[in-house]
Amino acid sequence: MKLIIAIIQPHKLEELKKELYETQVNLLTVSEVLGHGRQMGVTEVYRGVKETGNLLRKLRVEIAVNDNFVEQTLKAIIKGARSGQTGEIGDGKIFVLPLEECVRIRTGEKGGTAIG
Amino acid sequence: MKLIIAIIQPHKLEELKKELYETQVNLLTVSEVLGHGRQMGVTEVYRGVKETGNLLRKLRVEIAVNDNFVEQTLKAIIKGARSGQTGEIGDGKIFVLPLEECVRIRTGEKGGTAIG
Amino acid sequence: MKLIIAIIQPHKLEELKKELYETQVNLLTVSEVLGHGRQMGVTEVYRGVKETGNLLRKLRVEIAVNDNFVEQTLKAIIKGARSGQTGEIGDGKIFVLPLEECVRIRTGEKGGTAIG
Amino acid sequence: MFKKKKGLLFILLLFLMSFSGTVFAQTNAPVPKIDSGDTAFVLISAGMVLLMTPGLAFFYGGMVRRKNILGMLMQCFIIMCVLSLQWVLYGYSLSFSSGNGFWGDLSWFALKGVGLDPYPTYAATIPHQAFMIFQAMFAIITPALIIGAFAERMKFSAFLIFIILWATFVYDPVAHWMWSDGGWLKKMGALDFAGGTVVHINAGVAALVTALVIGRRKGYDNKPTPPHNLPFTVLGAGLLWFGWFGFNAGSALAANGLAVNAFVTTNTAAAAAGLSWAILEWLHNGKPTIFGTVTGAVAGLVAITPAAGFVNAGSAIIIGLLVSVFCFLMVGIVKPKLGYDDSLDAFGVHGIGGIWGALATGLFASKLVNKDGANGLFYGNPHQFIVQLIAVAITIGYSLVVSYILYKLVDAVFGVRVSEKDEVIGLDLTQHREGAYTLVE
Amino acid sequence: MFKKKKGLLFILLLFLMSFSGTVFAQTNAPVPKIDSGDTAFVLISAGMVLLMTPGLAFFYGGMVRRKNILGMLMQCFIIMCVLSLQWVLYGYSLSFSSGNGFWGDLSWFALKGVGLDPYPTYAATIPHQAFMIFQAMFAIITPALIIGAFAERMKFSAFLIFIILWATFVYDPVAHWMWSDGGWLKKMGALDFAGGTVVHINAGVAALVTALVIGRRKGYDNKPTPPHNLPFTVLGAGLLWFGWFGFNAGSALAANGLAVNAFVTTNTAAAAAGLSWAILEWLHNGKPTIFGTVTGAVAGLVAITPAAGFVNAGSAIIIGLLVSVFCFLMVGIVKPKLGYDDSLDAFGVHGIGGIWGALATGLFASKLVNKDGANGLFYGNPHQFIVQLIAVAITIGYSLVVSYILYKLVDAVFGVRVSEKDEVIGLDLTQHREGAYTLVE
Amino acid sequence: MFKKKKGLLFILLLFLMSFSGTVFAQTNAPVPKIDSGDTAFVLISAGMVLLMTPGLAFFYGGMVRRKNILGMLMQCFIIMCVLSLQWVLYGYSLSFSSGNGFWGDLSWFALKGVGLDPYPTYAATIPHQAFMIFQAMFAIITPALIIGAFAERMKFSAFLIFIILWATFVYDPVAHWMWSDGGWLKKMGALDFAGGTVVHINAGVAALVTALVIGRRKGYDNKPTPPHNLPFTVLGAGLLWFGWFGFNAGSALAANGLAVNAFVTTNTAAAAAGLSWAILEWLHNGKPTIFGTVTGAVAGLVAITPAAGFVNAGSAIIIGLLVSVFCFLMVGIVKPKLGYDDSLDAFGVHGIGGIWGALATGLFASKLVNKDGANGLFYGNPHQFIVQLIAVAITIGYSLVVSYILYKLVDAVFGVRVSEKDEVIGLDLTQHREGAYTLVE
Ligand SMILES: Nc1ncnc2c1ncn2[C@@H]1O[C@H](COP(=O)(O)OP(=O)(O)O)[C@@H](O)[C@H]1O
Ligand SMILES: Nc1ncnc2c1ncn2[C@@H]1O[C@H](COP(=O)(O)OP(=O)(O)O)[C@@H](O)[C@H]1O
Ligand SMILES: Nc1ncnc2c1ncn2[C@@H]1O[C@H](COP(=O)(O)OP(=O)(O)O)[C@@H](O)[C@H]1O
Repeated sequence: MKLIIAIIQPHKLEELKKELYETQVNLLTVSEVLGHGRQMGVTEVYRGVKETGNLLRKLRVEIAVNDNFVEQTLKAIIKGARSGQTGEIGDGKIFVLPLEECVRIRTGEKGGTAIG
Repeated sequence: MKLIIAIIQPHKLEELKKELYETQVNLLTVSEVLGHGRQMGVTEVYRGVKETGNLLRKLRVEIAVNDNFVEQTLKAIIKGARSGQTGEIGDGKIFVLPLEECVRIRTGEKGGTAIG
Repeated sequence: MKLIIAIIQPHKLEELKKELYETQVNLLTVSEVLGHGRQMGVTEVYRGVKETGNLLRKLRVEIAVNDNFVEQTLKAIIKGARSGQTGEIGDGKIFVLPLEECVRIRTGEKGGTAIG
Repeated sequence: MFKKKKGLLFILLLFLMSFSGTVFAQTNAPVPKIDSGDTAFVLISAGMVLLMTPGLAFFYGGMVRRKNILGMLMQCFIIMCVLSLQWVLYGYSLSFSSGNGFWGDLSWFALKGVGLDPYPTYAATIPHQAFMIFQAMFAIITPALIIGAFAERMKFSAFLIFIILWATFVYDPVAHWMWSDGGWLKKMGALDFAGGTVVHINAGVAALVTALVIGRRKGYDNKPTPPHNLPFTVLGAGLLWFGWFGFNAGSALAANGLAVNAFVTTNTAAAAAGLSWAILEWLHNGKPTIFGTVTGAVAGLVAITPAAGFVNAGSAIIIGLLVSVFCFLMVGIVKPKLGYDDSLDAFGVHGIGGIWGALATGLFASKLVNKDGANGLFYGNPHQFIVQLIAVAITIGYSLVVSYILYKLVDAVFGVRVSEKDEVIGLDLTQHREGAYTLVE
Repeated sequence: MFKKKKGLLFILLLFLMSFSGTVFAQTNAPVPKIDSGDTAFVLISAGMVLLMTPGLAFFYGGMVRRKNILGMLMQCFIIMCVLSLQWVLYGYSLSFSSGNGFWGDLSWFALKGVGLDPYPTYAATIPHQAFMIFQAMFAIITPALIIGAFAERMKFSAFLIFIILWATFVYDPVAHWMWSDGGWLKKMGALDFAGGTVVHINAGVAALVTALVIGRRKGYDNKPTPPHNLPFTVLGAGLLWFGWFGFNAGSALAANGLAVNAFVTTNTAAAAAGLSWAILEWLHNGKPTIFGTVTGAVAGLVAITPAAGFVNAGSAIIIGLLVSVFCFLMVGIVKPKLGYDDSLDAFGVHGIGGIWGALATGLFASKLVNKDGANGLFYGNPHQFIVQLIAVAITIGYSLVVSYILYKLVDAVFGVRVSEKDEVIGLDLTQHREGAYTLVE
Repeated sequence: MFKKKKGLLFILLLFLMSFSGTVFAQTNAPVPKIDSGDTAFVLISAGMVLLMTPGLAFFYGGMVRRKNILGMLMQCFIIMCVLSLQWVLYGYSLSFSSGNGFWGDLSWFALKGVGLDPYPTYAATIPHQAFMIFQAMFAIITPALIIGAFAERMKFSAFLIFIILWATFVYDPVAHWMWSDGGWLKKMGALDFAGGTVVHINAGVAALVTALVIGRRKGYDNKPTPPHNLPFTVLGAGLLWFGWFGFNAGSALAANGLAVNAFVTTNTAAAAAGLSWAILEWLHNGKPTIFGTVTGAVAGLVAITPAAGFVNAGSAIIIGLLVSVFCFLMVGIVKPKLGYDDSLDAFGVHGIGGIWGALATGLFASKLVNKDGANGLFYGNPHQFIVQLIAVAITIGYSLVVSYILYKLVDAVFGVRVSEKDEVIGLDLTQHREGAYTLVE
């Protein structure tokens, strides 16, 4: 099992979910984060003084999947989160971590069956 | 060492903490997340138009523990986070990840001793 | 590759970033969390009734790096996040997780090159 | 089901057309002199009192958990809507028309005969409707005060019925006794300048009753849940302080010296009470809080309400300093001990504060301030204190009993409390299907 | 580029000195009697109406996404700034000086001859400038109503130009027709007590036009985006309700019976409409919402605006109950079907509400309430209804055409809509380079 | 330690009873004619000015970091409490009783002799206490303006002592010089309609002093920390604009032409300044911000304060346009260069704006507007400008010196600044043991 963490542009969430559902992946956890990447932040100005706010709003999406789902999940994320064909700086990253165990609190089930 | 991530119902946090303390696990990190699972979201209505808000508020609890603590920690989480005896859809999941290193910033200690 | 998660004092973020940049690590993701550690929370009082709010505001910083960067990153974090020379309770922890894959959404690049 | 609605509206239409007619009678009656200054003052004051209800909504709304704020705001706003209508339809008539000892009759039903000429019995220099609408704002905010007691756990439908019944069978009668021409408490000589008994004791006791019968919130451990947005509470307090000038000074029903006295005592008492609460916290908990300070200020405003037009600024200071002592003891020490869940201290602040204010009026009232008033105990007239005591006791007793009956009635028919599951999810989503804030965007 | 600025300021200085002179002429003209009560009432009312624009800013600001709230607040505040100046410079003159059938002349340019003595043609008991500044507040909030239609996607620069043009070429003329001495709609006998046509239909139709031509927001799927902060919307509604007393009652321009009538009908209609909307939601969606209730209350305030001084409280109830029916249908059912993106329902609430209000005035107006008014259809005068119908049609037609032309003009010159990228990032950062809330601290 | 409290309260009680007595003397004095319109106007205005302090609390509170907002709100509210009491006890007497050249005596201690009859020396048509309470609101908000300078780092206890001392030894005397009967600045002919020198320069200079001596916030790098909640700041600005009508127009102390003039110039200057600031940002930074626009509007309100009743709308435009230029330079360019940490620009806006306003009064004042006023430089009377210059210089000098002394005094006794650790954690938790918002629920 893997835990997939995707950092995406906030407005891409809907598309991302659409893509994921089409690949039968519809369990996920989302949170708001600030990201610092290659993308330049917008310079903010407060009372005439410039602030380089180089941290940008992103969404962090966590998806736990079974190994056989990893490939299609990655594809779906890229499809859903990329801006246009070519993509834009700031579209984000995907991190794949090994997941040793997964437990469904409700039933106590473990492993692959608990993930879904 | 393992990093245990539990996605739970927000109102279960207090119980969860109680259970954890009883098993000598009292270091944790909590954040608010939105989850999409099997549980159906409440349909919200804005100005007469329905919105299926299928994302629900959950809490994400991160707990780093030494291997010999994993079992009892999982038990405690399940005990604290499950609704009633049978549990309810939406009670959430627990993910266990391998943790290679842990450092206490204050002292620079590493490994098992730093975790506590 | 590793995913480094640091839980730090909120006001240390700027220093932390400074230190990281000096070691060529300048991609990171930050979020606000509540932490329960050894540090005692401030007792809050609402309408004369005491509340032991033992959860404290912390920042959670996620940094994905290639293996050869791990050491200096940890050093930088400790340098940037520690209070004074000796450090203080509450300065936080660093967790290092194995990272199996990293994908740049924009380009689809994978692995070490995608991380930066 | 839209048909149903249409029918309903049609009936209303017919009914209201008749209503429309009713204004005829009066508008060509002889016209006593209207004073533009007094009218301006009372109208603006009425507007300021109206603003107090949104103010209260934020004062309360900031204290609850994030998942319940819309529930609080909604309860306040629907009260503004429903009771505004209740008042013009029959509430004003029940409260202020002569009627019998218990309450008024329906002779002023749908404002029949309540026109734009002064009605000297109540106010000689402003249109009768100006007096009516000013009073309307009191009828609105009073029930709104109660909702702090059963916050975060009451079913909206049940709440709505309860409030309408309460306004009709508790507020209207008590207002009649105290303020209507020939009301027996008034005849008895009880003093209540702007609503210490009618508004605050009345609502405060109802709050206590409902808090007791509806029971504690799930997981309530004798500690207030941390307010989800204290700045909102402070904003509400600011609007309340502002609106209260209309509430108290406006109750002079004219822009005269009495209004000025009420204005000054109101501001002074609020200040004294806010400071007093802060000092108590300082002594008792080591630090003063903004939450405590605004709570104290509101308690001071409550306490001065019945006295504003009868006492001087000096007495206002004492009334203010002491009200915080009483409320602080109740809210910070007694309540947690007893363990009932008056969630936002509607009784602890309005009940206790109102009782102290009504009694204090019996202590500090002075004919030097208001020759149409009376002297209190400290001005050599112990009798007045007894009278106030009686008025307080009666209001407490009546509100206690009837509020209880009405609650039980509504509970039997509709069931008052939300399911445990709904309480956990929160009132916003379960009662109104909307969320206050977006978490992720 | 500071040089530029300096030059500009210098020219202004010269120009304005002349302006300064202009007040001379009038201040030693003969002085009719000023009534202090009426003056107090109109001034405070003006202040209350001014407060409505920040109120509107929060009413709207709470509904948009977090990344766009500052854009809404900014548009409202810059309107307060720019139109306050436009009004004292030439707007008031264009609207209220005699001029010609279409609009006024510049005889009152820079308040020339508009002094501190009453100008009996408009108000005999208050200084002319009091009338002027009271009207200024109407000129400010009207264009501000429009911004709800093109929320979250309009370029700030283009918006600013559009609003100034609109105020000059749409608001000022229509105000002239309806309210100026010898305005032809007024002559025709059309009734508009406080701005149903001039303010709400006018702005509502402009909103529809702009919403249609600017097009839907990126990713808009016929559903409102969840409001990022509903409490702000409720706060705004509270301030609007409060300010509306100044808006409607103040329009009596004196603290008299008429003002009281307007005050009472205003409160009553708002209450009826708020309740009505809540009931509709209850029937239609199973639960009433605070968002719906405040929307209804605002719709009620809109609908009663033209009628406030001509109808009685009974009619106000009907007007209020029905306006929510019409607006609810428009906002909750028709709009999603048609699929245009009137983002915050500026047309759905102000347009529809204003039309119903103006027509309802033709139905419920009664000389019993206001002898200087007229009887409506239900009081045996069908003619009045026709007149109202015509006034409505003309306002709609004019606002429709001219708003469209102005929009196209501005679009051609500046380009009205922000780039798709900017829309995605949000107006706060892209148009103003600031963020509303800190996410991490 | 509750005993302590009880004793303290008892003493107060005794003391205040005497106070109570004092009102006797005056209430049966001969009664000059009270004008209801004027009284209504001044009372409502007083209420509006009271609302400015919560407004200011949010204006400031939105600018600070999340961990310090309650600290700001608390400082504003405790000032409302403490100074309301200070004023009725001795502040009013020190400021407005004849006394000596430096300040008043204690003849009006505890409102002795300050009754409900007019005191013609100050206002002939309203009760003396109405004038007193209206002035109270000025005494409240003035010290509150200062707190922006030492935001996020001052110990609450030290702050409280400092403010009381400052009100007593800086505000009261300066108010006495400028506004009291026979105050020497007034005698000298200095014009200050509603508080340019007494309020804004006075507070602004004290702000500069405290900012300099308390030192920069930890980690301050000559950049403002991003405001944690800009909408709150805008809300505050809206309430300030609204309340300022009471502040300036109310200062006419009657609902007359002068009040109308002050109302119009106030609105006009605020508008001009808001627009001017936005334009400056547009030229200087490429984009106008809402933060800048509301800052400008407030600066405009500050600048027009001393002039409101002496200049016409044309001059108000110039005053408004220019004040933003001066403040913008100070706040956006000079301050960052000098690197001192006037955290929320209390000096940059109120100090600079007040100075410009006071001088501008010497330029634009015209007897055509106010025959009891004077002509300024541009109306052929250079002398007036000199007088204004002197008044400004004296106010600056006095406030500078005494504020410094008081600060040092308090610092020596209590220590003014919080520990570095507390500053890092934030004032809400360390000074008040409460948090503004829940992070996780
Ligand atoms: N190595 C990393 N560690 C942690 N977060 C990262 C890393 N690289 C990117 N991110 C996250 O992804 C977001 C997008 O990255 P960015 O570099 O802007 O996109 P791109 O790689 O397409 O240029 C960043 O804002 C940051 O939150
Ligand atoms: N595979 C997964 N990946 C990421 N998050 C998940 C996954 N499965 C569940 N979750 C999280 O757990 C929460 C509860 O899951 P849910 O399916 O509602 O409970 P249950 O499994 O008891 O039905 C979800 O809202 C989501 O946040
Ligand atoms: N074992 C752990 N699991 C999860 N989070 C932890 C753990 N230990 C520490 N933390 C996080 O780190 C923060 C700082 O830890 P704390 O114990 O206060 O510092 P220190 O270790 O220096 O005493 C805590 O508030 C918590 O958020």
